[in-house]
Order: sequence, then C-alpha cells, then structure tokens
Amino acid sequence: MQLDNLYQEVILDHYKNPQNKELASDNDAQVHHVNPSCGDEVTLGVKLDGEKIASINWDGVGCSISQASTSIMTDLLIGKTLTEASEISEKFLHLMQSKGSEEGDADALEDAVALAGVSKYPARIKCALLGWMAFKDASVQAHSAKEN
Amino acid sequence: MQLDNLYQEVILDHYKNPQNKELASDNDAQVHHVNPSCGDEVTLGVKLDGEKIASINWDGVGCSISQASTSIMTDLLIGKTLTEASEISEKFLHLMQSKGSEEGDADALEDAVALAGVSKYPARIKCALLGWMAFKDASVQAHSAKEN
Amino acid sequence: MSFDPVAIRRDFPIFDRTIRDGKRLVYLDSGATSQKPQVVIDAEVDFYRLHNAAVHRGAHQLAEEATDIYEGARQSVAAFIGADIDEVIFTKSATESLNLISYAMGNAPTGNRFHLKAGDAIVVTEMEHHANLIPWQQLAARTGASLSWFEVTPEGRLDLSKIDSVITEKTKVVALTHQSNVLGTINPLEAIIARAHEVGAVIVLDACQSVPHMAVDVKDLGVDFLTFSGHKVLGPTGVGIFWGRSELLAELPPFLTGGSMIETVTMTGATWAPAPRKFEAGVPNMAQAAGLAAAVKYISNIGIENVHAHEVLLTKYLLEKMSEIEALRIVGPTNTDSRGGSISFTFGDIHPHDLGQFLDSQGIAVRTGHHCAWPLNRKMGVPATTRASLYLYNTLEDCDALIAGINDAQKYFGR
Amino acid sequence: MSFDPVAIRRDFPIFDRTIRDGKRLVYLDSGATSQKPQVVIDAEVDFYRLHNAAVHRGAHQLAEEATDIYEGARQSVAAFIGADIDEVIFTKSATESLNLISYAMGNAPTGNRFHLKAGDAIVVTEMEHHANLIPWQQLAARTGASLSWFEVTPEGRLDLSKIDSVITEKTKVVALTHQSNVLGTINPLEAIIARAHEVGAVIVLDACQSVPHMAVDVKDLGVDFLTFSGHKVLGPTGVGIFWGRSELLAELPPFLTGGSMIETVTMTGATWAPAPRKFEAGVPNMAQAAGLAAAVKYISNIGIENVHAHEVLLTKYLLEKMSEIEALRIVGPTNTDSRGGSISFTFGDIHPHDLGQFLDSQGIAVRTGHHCAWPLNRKMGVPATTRASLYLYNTLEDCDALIAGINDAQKYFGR
Ligand SMILES: Cc1ncc(COP(=O)(O)O)c(C=O)c1O
Ligand SMILES: Cc1ncc(COP(=O)(O)O)c(C=O)c1O
Repeated sequence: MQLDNLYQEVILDHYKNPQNKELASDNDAQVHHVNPSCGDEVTLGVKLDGEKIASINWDGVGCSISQASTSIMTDLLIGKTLTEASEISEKFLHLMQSKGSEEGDADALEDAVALAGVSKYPARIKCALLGWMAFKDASVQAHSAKEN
Repeated sequence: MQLDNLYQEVILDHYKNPQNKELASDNDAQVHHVNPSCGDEVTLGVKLDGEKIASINWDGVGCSISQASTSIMTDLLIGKTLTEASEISEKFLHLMQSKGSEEGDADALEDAVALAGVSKYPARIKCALLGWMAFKDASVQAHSAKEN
Repeated sequence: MSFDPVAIRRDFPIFDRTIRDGKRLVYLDSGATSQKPQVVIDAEVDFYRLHNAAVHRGAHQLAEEATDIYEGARQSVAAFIGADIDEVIFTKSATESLNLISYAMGNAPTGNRFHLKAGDAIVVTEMEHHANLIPWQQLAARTGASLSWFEVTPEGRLDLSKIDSVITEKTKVVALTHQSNVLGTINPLEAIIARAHEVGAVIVLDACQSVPHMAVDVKDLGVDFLTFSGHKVLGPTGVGIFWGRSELLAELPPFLTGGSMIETVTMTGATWAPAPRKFEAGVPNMAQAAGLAAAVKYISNIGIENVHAHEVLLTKYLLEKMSEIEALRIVGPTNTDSRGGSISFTFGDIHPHDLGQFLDSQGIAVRTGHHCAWPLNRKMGVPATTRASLYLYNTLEDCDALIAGINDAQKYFGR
Repeated sequence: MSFDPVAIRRDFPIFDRTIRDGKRLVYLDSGATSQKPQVVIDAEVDFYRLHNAAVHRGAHQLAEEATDIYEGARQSVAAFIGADIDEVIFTKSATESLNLISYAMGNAPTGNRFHLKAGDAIVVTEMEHHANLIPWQQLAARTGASLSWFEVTPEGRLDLSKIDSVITEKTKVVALTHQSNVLGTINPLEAIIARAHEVGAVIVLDACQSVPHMAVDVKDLGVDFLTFSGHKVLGPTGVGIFWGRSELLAELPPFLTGGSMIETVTMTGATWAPAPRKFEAGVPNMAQAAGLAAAVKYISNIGIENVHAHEVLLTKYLLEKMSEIEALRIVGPTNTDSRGGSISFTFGDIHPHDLGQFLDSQGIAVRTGHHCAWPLNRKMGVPATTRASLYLYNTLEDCDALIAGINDAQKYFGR
C-alpha cells in the first residue's frame, strides 16, 4: 500500500515512544510553535554547551508525523554542534520539498529518512517540519542569549 | 429598422425643441435628480394652483430619451390635477415596464406612447423615467409645502 | 419523484473520477465545500461564451443580457430564501458578507442606529466559525464595544440559561451561526431573537451550514441579516450572499466603495445608490452569480425538504454505526434532534490527521483539524477532530465506506 | 509567429454569436470587461469537474490537487507581473484590492508605518476611477487625513508642474492610475514615485487598464502596491489581484478577517498568518484563480508586447479616422504617445447614449456615460462621452465598422 511509504515502522515507533518528550526547566531558550491549519502545537526547549547542543526537550500535541518527526529530530541533533545541526536541518527541509523524488541522505539524516514519504503529501509537510522549525527558532534564541 | 421603434419622430422633435425647458423662479418646489449610471441630470420645478398643476418647468442635460420624455411629460401634465397626474404617471411607469408587450393608452398618455419602444431597452428605461421621477418628487414636496 | 442520491450523483461530473489509484470517490467534506452539478458549471460557461459584458454599465445588447442574467440571479436567490429582490447582495463569500456587516457598522456615524461605541456590546457564541468571530473581535477593538458570548455545553448545545445576562440592554448586535460547522448543532433561534429584539439589538445569522441543507426563509426566521457562501450550496467559488431587511439596508452605511454603488461623486465626496447597489461596488462576480442561481434552482427542483430528510437519514445511520465503535467519541449531539449532517469525532489515540490520511488512501475525503473554530475545539477539550459532512449526493454506501475505513485505520495504526 | 487577430478571435467563443438580428459582434468595450478565450473557461470548468475542494484545509487528494492549482495560479500571476509568489494576493476585484489597502491602512495602529492621522495627507489624481477615489475619500474621513490631488490638463495629461506642493512631507500615500480608463492616458510614473519615496509615502498603482495591455513588471516600475482585475485581462469575473512588496505586506494589518488567515484564535483575539494568507480570509475564489492563471498564460504565449503593438496600431488608425469626422471631439490625447486604446469622444449634439444605442443596432458595443470617473468628466467639461476600447481580438475591420457607424448615426439622428 502506498500509504506505507508515509507511515513507516520507525515513524509509528517514535509516535508511540517519543524521545526527549519532557520539558526541562533549565533551557537556554524555549519556544511555542503551532500549525495554524490543524492546531498541532509544540513547545520546545534547547540547552547549549558552547557551540554544542546539550539538550533538546519538548512537549506537544499532534499527529504521528509531527510527533515522530520532532522525536527523531531530537535524537539526531542532540550532541551535534549548531553548525552541524543547521546543515542537517537544511538537508531535511530539502528532502521534504522533493515531492517524492529523493530518498534522503541516510548518513546525515539517519532515522529521519523514514519521513521521505511525507514529501509526496503536500498537506503533511508542515506537520513534519513543525518540530524542526521550533528547533531552529529556539537554537537561534539560545545562541544569542549566550552571546549577550 | 428596429431602432425606429425607439427613436420615433415625436421623440427627436421633442429632443430638438424641448417644451417648458426654462426654470422658473417662483416654483412651489424644485428638485434635482441624476441618473448615476450615465450622469444625466434634471432640475425640475412645480407650481401648483390648488390641486391643479399650474406649471412644470425644468432644465437638464441628457440623451434624447430623457430629454424628450421630460418634455412630453410637462406638456401632458400641466393643467391636470395632482390625482390625474399621478394616474397618468402610473400608466407611464407600467408601460415602461412592459418589455415591449404593450402599446400604451394613447388617450391618457398622448405623445408619451411614442416612448413605448423604450421598454424593450432595459438600460434606457431609467432615461425615460428620469423627468417623471423628478416630477413625482417635486409635486409631493410642492403639495406638502402648500399644506403647511 | 422519490429521492435518489445515485441518480443525483450522475449530475455531478466529479463522481466520474477516481481517487488514489482507482478508488471510488467518497466525498464527505461538503461542510468545507460542495461539489458542483453540471447545470451550475454550464451556467457559468454560458455566461462567458454568450453574454459576457459588464452589467449596469453598457447600453449594448451584451450588457443588457448580462444585466438580465445577473438581476435574474438575484431574483432566484431571493426566491430561494424568501427575500425581497433588493435585499439580496452578492459578495464573494460568507466571509466577505460577515466583514461587510461588521465594517459597515464600524462606519456608522453617531446617530445612525448601527453606531457602536464604548459601553455597547456585541454578542457571539463559542461555536462560531472564525469568520463570524474575528470580524466582531476587530469591530469591538475599533469601536471600544465589548464582546461577550454564549457558552457551549459539553453536549455541544448553546447554553441559553444565562440569556438575559448575555444579551443585555447594552447589546447592539448578536451574531451567531444557524448550524455549527463542527458539531452539527442547529441552534434554537426563537428565544435569542426575541431577547435581542427586546433590547433593540440586530441579529446576524451565519447560515453557511443551514441554507444548503434545510429550508431557510428569512422572513419566517425573523432575523435581521443573514449570510451564506455559494460554494457550499452547490454553487461556484467566489460568490456569497449578504441579506438584510430592506429598512435596515437603507440605514446601513456601505462597506466597499467604488464604481456602480454611487449616486454622485465629486473629488471630495460621494453619495450612495440605494441597496442592493450600495453594497456592490465594482464589476460584480456575474458568472458566479449566474452559477449560484443555477444551483439554488437545481436544489429547488429536487426540493430542499427532500435534501434535508435524506441527510437526517444518513446522519442517523452514521451516528448509530459510530456509537458501536469503541474509542470513537462524537463531538456534538449524538442524536438527530436539531442536528445537521456534520459529524465530528475523535478516535482513540489515532490523531485526526492520521485518520484522515488513512481514509484518503481509501478514497474517502474528510476534513481534519480545528475546522476554523479553534475556541470551540478548546472548549470541547479536543485539539482537533475528524469531520465527516454529508450532502444530497451521499449514499448509505458512502456511510458504510466511512465506517469500514475507521475500523481499518485501527488495524493499520495498531500494527 | 506573426500577430493575427483573426486567428485570435477564433479562441474566443463569444465571437461565434451575432448581435441584433444577425450582425457581426464588434466588441469595443474591453475597457469595461474583456471577453474570455476558451482556455480560460476550460480552466474554471476543469477545476469544478475534476479537482474541486477547499484549499489549504483538507488532507485528502482533492484538497491537495485544489491547493496545487490555486498556488500554481498564484505562481503564474506572479511570473506575469514580475512579483515574488508570496506577494500576490487574490481578491475578488480591483475594487476589493483598493478597498483592502485603504481599509488596512485605516486599521494600522499608532506606531505602524501605515498609520494615518489628522495632519497626514493622501494624494490621488483627478483622473481616477471611482474605485481609486472613494475608498481614499473614506479613509481620509475616517482618519482625519486630508485628500489632495494632481489636476488634469485640457489635453488629458496629469499636471505635474506643482508636484512638490501636491506631494509634501505630510503625504503618506499616493494612489493613482497607470492608464486612464477614460482618456487612455498612460501616466508618467518616475517623477511621482521619486517624489513620493523622497517624502516616505507609498505608491498604490491602479493597473486595471495597464496590466491587460502592456508589459508591467512590478519591480521595474518601483511601485509599492499594485492592483488589477481579472475580468479585464481575459480572466473570469470574481477575481482580482492585490500585489505589495513583501516587507510592506509584513507590516500592513489585515483587512478581511476569518478562516485561513490566522495563526491562533481565542475568544478574545487572534494573530495572523504571514502574507499572502493574512489577506485571504475564507475559502477563496479557487476556480477563478485557475481561470486567471490560464488567462495570463494565454497572453504570455501571444506576447504582451505583441498585444500592445497591435493596440497602438489600431488606436493610431482610429484616432486618424476620427480626426477626419467633423464635430467629433476626442476627450484625451489625440496621438499615441503614452496612450492606450481607450478612446473617449463626444459627437456634435448627439448624446453618447443615443450614439451608443445606434452603434448597438449595428452590432457595435461601446460604452457611454461617465465611465465611473465623474470628476474627470466634469473637469473635461463633458457630462458624458462615448468610449471605444480596444483589445487583442479587435481588427481594422472593427475600427472601420465604428467609423461607419458614427457617420451613419449622424444621418440617422439628423433626419
Ligand atoms: C482604472 C480602473 N480602476 C478600477 C476599476 C475597477 O475594477 P473592478 O470594477 O473590476 O473592480 C476599473 C474598471 O472598472 C478601472 O478601469
Ligand atoms: C459556519 C461557517 N461560517 C462561515 C464560513 C466561511 O465561509 P467562506 O469560507 O466560504 O467565506 C464557513 C465555511 O468555511 C462556515 O462553515
């Protein structure tokens, strides 16, 4: 079934057992993002250790795609430098915009390539990006908070 | 030619030689009406002698239909009582709304039956009615001015 | 003539196509927009092919014909809702209609009966579509008037118990929906109208979800203004209706200004034509008006009562079948008393988005999310729902497909 | 491919019909509304027959397809006018677009760059269509700002001699037409834009009569906002465009509020989505957007420069022929320098209404009256004019028919 491309095992696993889904109280920055068309919400915090991402933690409600994507993203980016994280995020964004024509760079994106199927469902791309956009926002804020 | 029904001789005559087209200074009421879609304008005064219409006089710019119709109307209604005038006006209005299906009551409407052809041209009905509507307005005002 | 949805489907060309690799289209999203019968498409096409010209503006034959069609469309819509012809105003959508009335009230000068100021109150309900909520929030902000609202009970009904403290002597306008696009609830209008008129307020009825589905007669209802969208009542996109009682339209200031709505214009000011012209600035959506007229005539031929009866039948069927599914929670009334065919629900921990996506893979089109009624979702304690909404072309087969789809989704996501 | 209006006419089904007992249709009223090629009609029809659903709102296949078409249409229009995609907003008409910008400015709070107050000034011109005049009169009245204007010379050109006292440090917005719908005059923009930007004012360009007839690139022009109507550029009725520079759209408050233009909503307030969504409340005119995209693609295939060249040719021809007719007075420039194909004129003491009616009897459609530019008519000293307006489907034969018609009218009314 075509739908299986969208709902890969990995995604349902992350949906059932979301990683890092507990907000910490000592974040350098915390943001709240919503998807206005469906009401999905995510609150996401970032803690830095120099240039390194020490923690990404979050809470939220939403569909399996938004929840799994956020969960996968945290697994993937924690421990990376901000530069590495931003490169990976770019790759993920690119994959989401590929309309099903790409499989994704498994070396860089790891589990996140399981979301490649989303790119064929334009209405769901925003779901997959919700957590990533929140991270981008939070990491910029955390970085500039540290700088000042 | 079909158009000849619209532009009868009588109409072009009245257009070239409009009757009572000179505003008097001693009217009981005077009104200004416009046709917003084309810009035709008429200023029209009424003077009463008891229940009788002593004078209808006017000035204005507009197409042959609006000018001729106003001119014919003044000829027709001067000397009539207000009640008679209003009956005749009703008949004229009815004729204009007849979509070409009626010839008009020549006894009551006299020259105004020449305007019967207008009723087939919906965009022109307002032209034909401009002066009549102004008369209706002015006569009501004149009447109530007299009463007070 | 008995009501035959299968025959009706044949009037709608979209049902000739299939979804996701050959599946039959089960369209259960008419609450968002309805499909179009061929006669509606033809009416638009005929306008363009044969009669296209700017109405009210030209003395040539095409302009005459276009004007006849456009004013004839106004007559058809007026007849459909029991209105006088000059009370029917063509807008682009219900959203525009609701902005029209709220902006026009904002334009009312002191002394005008629609004038609002600090101390005045606007009343809405918790179940409004954003289109009948935000414009009033904005009007309140602009004028200093306050905004208050009727609450919604856990069963999805308006709570009228505090009606006298919700609608007070300060209330100038009460804006509410006739039928909720989420809950399906049909609101009881009598008490609200009586109370509103008692305090001298006007009633604005959002009839987007009622006019397509049940007999609506503006005079019988006793409301003051009423709005709906053409695209939900089998009509084209890009056309809506704003109706108002003629004596109120006479006093209401205009909203959009420009060509064709004027009496005279100078460089420094303008005066207005009488309604409906006063509210229809510019070259109007003529082809869409023609299409909407074809739509309401199509429905009248079938009989709006028959449409309604059919929908009640399907709604009852679906509600019953759904009540048998464990973990399915209907958000809104669970029986067909004062209820239309919009059925929103949640289903265990399968998120509406995922359920909707699964149903789509089966050819079933539903809507998921907050349905532009976010405050209502919060009130009902659900971040989002799945909504199936019915119309005259739906069949028991469609209902069965939905029920099967829901059950299959459980298996799919439970794997 | 050389430009062949006779071949082009075959793309427009309306030319298959006849007027007043079998006469060939000579359509010279494109300034009011243009005729539609079959591809435009087909685009609307295909949307309804195959892809109809509410955009941005559903996760099902039809909604995906509808969204693709709608956003694709935005892309096509953006390409046509050299805009970024998110700068293109679908409205119902130029009239709505001009009300959008004027109401949105009225909504701007203190501190917002669009905020207007007493002491500020709005500048228009004497040659504006009512749609680009009355909304500004109204905004001035609402905010206390003053309204001033550029005058028009007897030749029908803007009088820029006093530009520095018309546009002053107080000026916040300059709204003017690119091409006059009455005179045909194409306004020189450079000096006006330079002066406006020098004092920090924004420029709103009414491009209703330019976008259909000549290459318009919003970035090249250097204006801040631009509006036009779909129905005048071969597109459907019920769709218009509002374009704005993205950094300005970001700051401009919304106009119509409701569904799909929000970020979050509570009972007491709402926040907005970014442009273009912020300005597109409600289910949009999707089929009409699709039709408009087909229209601009059709024109691009022919080449807008070719369309323009053809119109200049016909305009030149008509102006010359008209200059030979005694008692005919052209109201507007009498040569083709910075002039489009809208030719207004008076003819002896034959009133425009009568002339128009006579021409109609010959199958020739022109427009008569004040053309929604009443102040301009007064300024030019003519209560009304007859207007012939040209487009790509007009031929020399059409021009000859008009000239013959005018001459015959003289005989007819001179009898
Ligand atoms: C110059 C100009 N501006 C504005 C408009 C208004 O356009 P619409 O009536 O399509 O809204 C028109 C046409 O009527 C026009 O010619
Ligand atoms: C109850 C209700 N009100 C208002 C609207 C707004 O209608 P539209 O988006 O057609 O303007 C809708 C539909 O979206 C609705 O269901």
